[in-house]
Amino acid sequence: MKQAELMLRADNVSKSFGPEGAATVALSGVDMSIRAGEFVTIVGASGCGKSTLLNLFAGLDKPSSGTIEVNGKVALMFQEATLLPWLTARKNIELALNYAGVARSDRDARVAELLDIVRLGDWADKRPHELSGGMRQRVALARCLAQGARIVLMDEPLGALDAMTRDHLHDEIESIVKAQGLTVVFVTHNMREAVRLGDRVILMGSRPGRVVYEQSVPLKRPRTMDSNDIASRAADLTNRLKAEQGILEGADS
Amino acid sequence: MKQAELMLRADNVSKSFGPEGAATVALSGVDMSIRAGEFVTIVGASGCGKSTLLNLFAGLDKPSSGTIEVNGKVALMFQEATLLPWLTARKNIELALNYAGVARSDRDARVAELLDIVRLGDWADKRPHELSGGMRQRVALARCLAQGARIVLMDEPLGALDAMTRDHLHDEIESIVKAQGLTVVFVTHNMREAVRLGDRVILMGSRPGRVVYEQSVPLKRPRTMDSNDIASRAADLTNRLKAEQGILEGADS
Amino acid sequence: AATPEAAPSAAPEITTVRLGYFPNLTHAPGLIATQKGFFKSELKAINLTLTPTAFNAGPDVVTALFADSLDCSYIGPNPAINAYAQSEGAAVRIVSGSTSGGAALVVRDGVNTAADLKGLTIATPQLGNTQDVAARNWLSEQGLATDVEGGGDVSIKPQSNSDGLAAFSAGEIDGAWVPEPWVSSYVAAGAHVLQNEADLWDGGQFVTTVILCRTDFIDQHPDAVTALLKGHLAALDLIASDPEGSQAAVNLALAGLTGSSIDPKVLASAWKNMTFTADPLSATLVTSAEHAVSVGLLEQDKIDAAGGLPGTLYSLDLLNALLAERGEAAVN
Amino acid sequence: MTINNASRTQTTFSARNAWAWTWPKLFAIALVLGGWELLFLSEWRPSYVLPGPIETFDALFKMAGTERFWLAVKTTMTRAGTGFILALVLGSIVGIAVARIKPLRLAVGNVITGLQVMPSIAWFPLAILVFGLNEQAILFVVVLGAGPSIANGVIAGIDHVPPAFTRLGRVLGAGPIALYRDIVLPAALPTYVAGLVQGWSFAWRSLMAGELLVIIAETPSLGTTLDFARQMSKVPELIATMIVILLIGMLVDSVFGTISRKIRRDRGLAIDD
Amino acid sequence: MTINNASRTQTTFSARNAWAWTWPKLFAIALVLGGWELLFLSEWRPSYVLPGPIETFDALFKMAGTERFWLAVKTTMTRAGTGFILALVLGSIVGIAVARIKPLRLAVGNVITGLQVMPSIAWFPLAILVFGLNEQAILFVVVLGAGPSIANGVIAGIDHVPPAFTRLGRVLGAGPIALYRDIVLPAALPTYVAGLVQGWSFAWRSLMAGELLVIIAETPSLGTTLDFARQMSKVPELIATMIVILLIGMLVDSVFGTISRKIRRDRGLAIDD
Ligand SMILES: Nc1ncnc2c1ncn2[C@@H]1O[C@H](COP(=O)(O)OP(=O)(O)OP(=O)(O)O)[C@@H](O)[C@H]1O
Ligand SMILES: Nc1ncnc2c1ncn2[C@@H]1O[C@H](COP(=O)(O)OP(=O)(O)OP(=O)(O)O)[C@@H](O)[C@H]1O
Ligand SMILES: [Mg+2]
Ligand SMILES: [Mg+2]
Repeated sequence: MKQAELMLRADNVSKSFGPEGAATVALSGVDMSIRAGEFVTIVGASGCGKSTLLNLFAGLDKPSSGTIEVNGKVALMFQEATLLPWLTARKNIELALNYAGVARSDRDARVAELLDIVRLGDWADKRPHELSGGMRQRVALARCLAQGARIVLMDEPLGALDAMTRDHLHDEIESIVKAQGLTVVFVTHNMREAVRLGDRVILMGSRPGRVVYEQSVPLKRPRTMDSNDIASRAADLTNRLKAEQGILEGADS
Repeated sequence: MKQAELMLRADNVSKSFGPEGAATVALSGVDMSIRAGEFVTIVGASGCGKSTLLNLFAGLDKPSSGTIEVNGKVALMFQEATLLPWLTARKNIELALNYAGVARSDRDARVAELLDIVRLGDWADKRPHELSGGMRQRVALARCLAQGARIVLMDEPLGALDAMTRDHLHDEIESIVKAQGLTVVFVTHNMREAVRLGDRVILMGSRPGRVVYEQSVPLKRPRTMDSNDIASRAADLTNRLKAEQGILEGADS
Repeated sequence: AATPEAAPSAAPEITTVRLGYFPNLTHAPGLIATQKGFFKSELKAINLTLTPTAFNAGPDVVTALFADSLDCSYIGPNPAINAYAQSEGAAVRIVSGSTSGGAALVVRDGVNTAADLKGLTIATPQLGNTQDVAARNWLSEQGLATDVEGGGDVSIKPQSNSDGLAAFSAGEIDGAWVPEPWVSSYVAAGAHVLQNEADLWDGGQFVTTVILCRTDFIDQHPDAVTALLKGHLAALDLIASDPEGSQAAVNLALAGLTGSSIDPKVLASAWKNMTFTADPLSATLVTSAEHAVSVGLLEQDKIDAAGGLPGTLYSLDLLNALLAERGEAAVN
Repeated sequence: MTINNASRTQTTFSARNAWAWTWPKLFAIALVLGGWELLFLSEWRPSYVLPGPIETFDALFKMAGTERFWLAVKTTMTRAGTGFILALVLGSIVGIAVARIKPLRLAVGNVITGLQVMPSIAWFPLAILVFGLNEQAILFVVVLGAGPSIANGVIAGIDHVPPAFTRLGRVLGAGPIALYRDIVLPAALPTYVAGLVQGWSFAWRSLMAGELLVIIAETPSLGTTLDFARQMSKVPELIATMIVILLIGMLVDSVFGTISRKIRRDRGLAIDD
Repeated sequence: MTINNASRTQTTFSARNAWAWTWPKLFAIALVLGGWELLFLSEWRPSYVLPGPIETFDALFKMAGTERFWLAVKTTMTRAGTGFILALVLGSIVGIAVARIKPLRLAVGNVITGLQVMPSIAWFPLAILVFGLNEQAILFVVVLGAGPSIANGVIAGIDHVPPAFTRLGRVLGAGPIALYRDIVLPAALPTYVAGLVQGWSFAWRSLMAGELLVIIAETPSLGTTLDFARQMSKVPELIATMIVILLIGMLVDSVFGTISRKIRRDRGLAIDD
């Protein structure tokens, strides 16, 4: 296979927060290259810098050192569903369509389609505070897909959903990604989900946040969550995470 | 075993939101009895009314019809980690200790202990916006435990955590619950987690929200997440959820 | 550095004369002439209209005159002197007198001599205004020291007349040096007159209102000023011939401007204490200004820079021409 | 502890609610009037400085019976409305510009409050110089009174927009204008609306002073009515005018209050009560 | 699109920052003074109504050279400070009470704005009647001017506290006092502090009027200085006093601004810039 275009690159990226002396080092020397059409999933302990990395890719923050390269329009789905509270679910999505340059006449149909994908067709006219936590997350997911970006960054997008809805959305996301040739970075704590979706899984370690392990997932699609292949790879990843954290713990508390 | 005291009871509880005609029915005819020392986990599709039910138990909302009985002080951990942004992690927890009547001199030690349990000993003096999503969730968990209530309601308390931290917290929660004889209602989307922790698992169905299935989990503790017993029970629950939702889907969209 | 571009040849075309006055009793001739249309008919004869503007405060009138937003105005002598001094004698001229008298020191029961005032508090309408200066001067003549900050043997607390009356009824002040109709109002509230200001002046007259015009305007449109003066004289005539009718006209004008009118009894009593005359009583104005300088409320160097007093403050030729026409004595 | 079905009682809504809404007001009014009448009857001060409620309401009704009064209300309300809207537009534009453009904020941020504390009368000479003796001069004073307050309200509102929203806007690819139009300003709206009440108050109080700048015979106004009632020591008329001003203020407040409540309800900010 | 390591430049912090902070101000001042001087030189208005900057600053420096001026500043600032603190305390208490107690809100909620729009001069007779001619009367006017504004600020702040926080408070078992002390008021703090600037402005402007109410022996004040300059048509002195008022207003604003920035930084509300 011919090497596809490079869409995202982090080159020796470090990021720290706070004043020079007492800084929190969130990322240290992170190298990462993601090519067009790749579906990369990132797993790692809580607080290891996953969200920080996505923020850097999305241009919301600047690295303290190193270089970030981004090659195209980026959509980011935040870890905490950030819906505009004064807009209904429909309007929240419409806003993204508007900015994406979708013609006014096409927006209604597109909103309906997206809401159907996340199974919220009946909830279009509710405001965020009238939705459950998981529903809000799904609206945010729909909005993220509405952005029409070639690069999609998702920060635990299905964390608040039940297994059934998750499964459904795995399929939907997979087919959309394939149909539109999207490049995806997908953060999750669910190892099976990481293997289920990813062409490649990146395991990050913490303190400081860095890449500790990478694995391609050459499994054929469609995949199913409870396949043995996925289970065994997920178990392997879990063990690596445990090993990584175990070391830390010994040194730590 | 002699029947323990009744701590929480919902008797034919219904709850709807919005104006009479166009109301959203979140709960309909829910009956539930939870006895002292019981660890009940609730699973169910997104939007089926789990959070609404916990709000009713916590007295934050009133049922539209039916009766809620609560027999003791209640602690609730919200689905979205609600930390006070102007207080550090330590102070957020201290506030709960303060309200729980813990003497000022004991608070420091207790905060340190709780932060250790959630593995945030080094982050005590950070403010919420300096913490990662999972870290915030853990602070909220520590605060919930700080309340010193006999009844603890937890709404997806570990949803944003990696497997490793989850495992650790399962153990911690289990031992605290046992040591203090707490009554727990624990909402989760992770079926294994539900079986791992629960003395009883309640499956809720949606539209309208109601109890569709209950299962006692007579497995001996300590249990481990990847034991076969738990896996099979979890699979069973997943199937039941799917069946329940499948019916809906057929009728629905 | 006053730079009046006084070139009569370059007189701008005007269609209206902008006249200012206050809804005050002391501006009665202006109120009557406006109310009765005297100005209007005189101006109409030279194809001009009248734009009357009522004001609430002297400084605004001065600013408006300076800013070319107003041509002439009825005004108290103090703002007139200020305008003259601040513009170094350039901007304004007094073209006629209007009102004289009508101010007194009223005090509460038990105060019967000047000496009784020692240690007491009196009000004046405003720091540095005619009555304020008169009060300070009179007190110092009586051997009672005052200062601008309200200290001294007698504490002077300038405040609006209505607040003063309220303060008097609340027992907070012991008297006031005020113009009409306030003298009458204080008397109605139980005060008595300790010193009528008229008694302090030769002939019992001292200026309380004049007509002040822009210098440019007088130079460029003497006919318009003459028309205004004719209307003014007509109002003075009416006041002389029909006091009741003029009082009614004043009250009507006040009601039109302010929505309130003065109790006719108070008005009649106040009327008795005032004289309406075209004589600007320039000597009393100069004396009053000297008093103001001596109590530190006016700067001598400013007056000197303006050319002294009366200096060029008065421009009475037009008035005197009219008076001569009517066979009356000239004023200066 | 037993929580029962409580919202069942919502059926008898209208009658009970109306009463719950009314009695506190009636009670407050009765309290004030009663205290006032007692004070009056005690003859603490002579009646010409402190008239009783009866005399005052008599003056009020007499005043309200005149065409002149309604003309005054109309003039003043028109001026207040015009001035406020002008101040709203200008203040909002300046506020947004200052909040958004950092050098501008450093340059004139503090000046806004500097202008806000300037008493209205200080502007009179400038108003006359620039506009002459007319309505514009009055509006100028009103705008200078209320504009800075509104600008400060906008700045405060924008400053406190949760960064999550602006970050969201950037991620969605909103341009600078869209970001403000669709996200920052709506997010700042509650603070903004709360600030408008302050802006209105400034506008109104500046107007009360500004109306004294030029008194136009055929156009009575509340500012002059108030001032002349005071100047002529007509205490019943003074208090009557104060009551009118109070009522108008309350009316305007309830308009803003309604807007604010609607906003809060839409955003789920007012869950209970 | 390449984003490079940008915060490296933070080392040359102090010098560059100071300049970035200074130039907009200098620029703005230069612009205003330049424009003013040009207007002056154009002889649009005679110099006795619109003096040039040189003459004005001359008057300002002459004024600032007198002991009397500093006494006036001190008196006025003391009164403003005292009045503001009083208004702060009373306004906050009333605001909290009204926000919390529903019948009270229904009874007097709108009255607060009604009082807020009342011009200061309307209170003079009452102030004299109740307090006499002394400092208290002035403070009364100031408190009545600023108190309602602060109360409204408190109410708006409390109204917009996210319900998540109050629900949290209830779940944590906070009593009504603790709920307000620990949760509602801190959450309302940013809006509250923003409202304080408005309150201060009201206090100051009421004071400028109130200082004309009572002239107290041996105590010159800025209010009387301003009014006197106006009465005497001393335009340079008038503008000089306005500049002093402007500067004091800016100073106070920067104090509030610092507090507000600290709050925002603590809460992560000002992430970038
Ligand atoms: N304040 C509200 N106003 C209107 N509808 C509401 C409100 N709160 C909840 N609902 C509705 O009630 C239903 C149940 O919501 P709830 O938050 O209890 O679901 P949940 O089971 O917790 O879901 P999730 O797993 O997604 O958190 C949803 O349909 C939701 O839209
Ligand atoms: N604005 C900030 N100020 C200070 N520290 C921060 C800030 N944002 C993140 N951090 C720190 O950076 C580290 C990484 O945070 P990040 O949110 O990227 O973690 P994460 O991998 O997304 O964790 P989680 O799985 O819990 O969401 C954490 O230690 C956090 O405390
Ligand atoms: Mg994260
Ligand atoms: Mg929920």
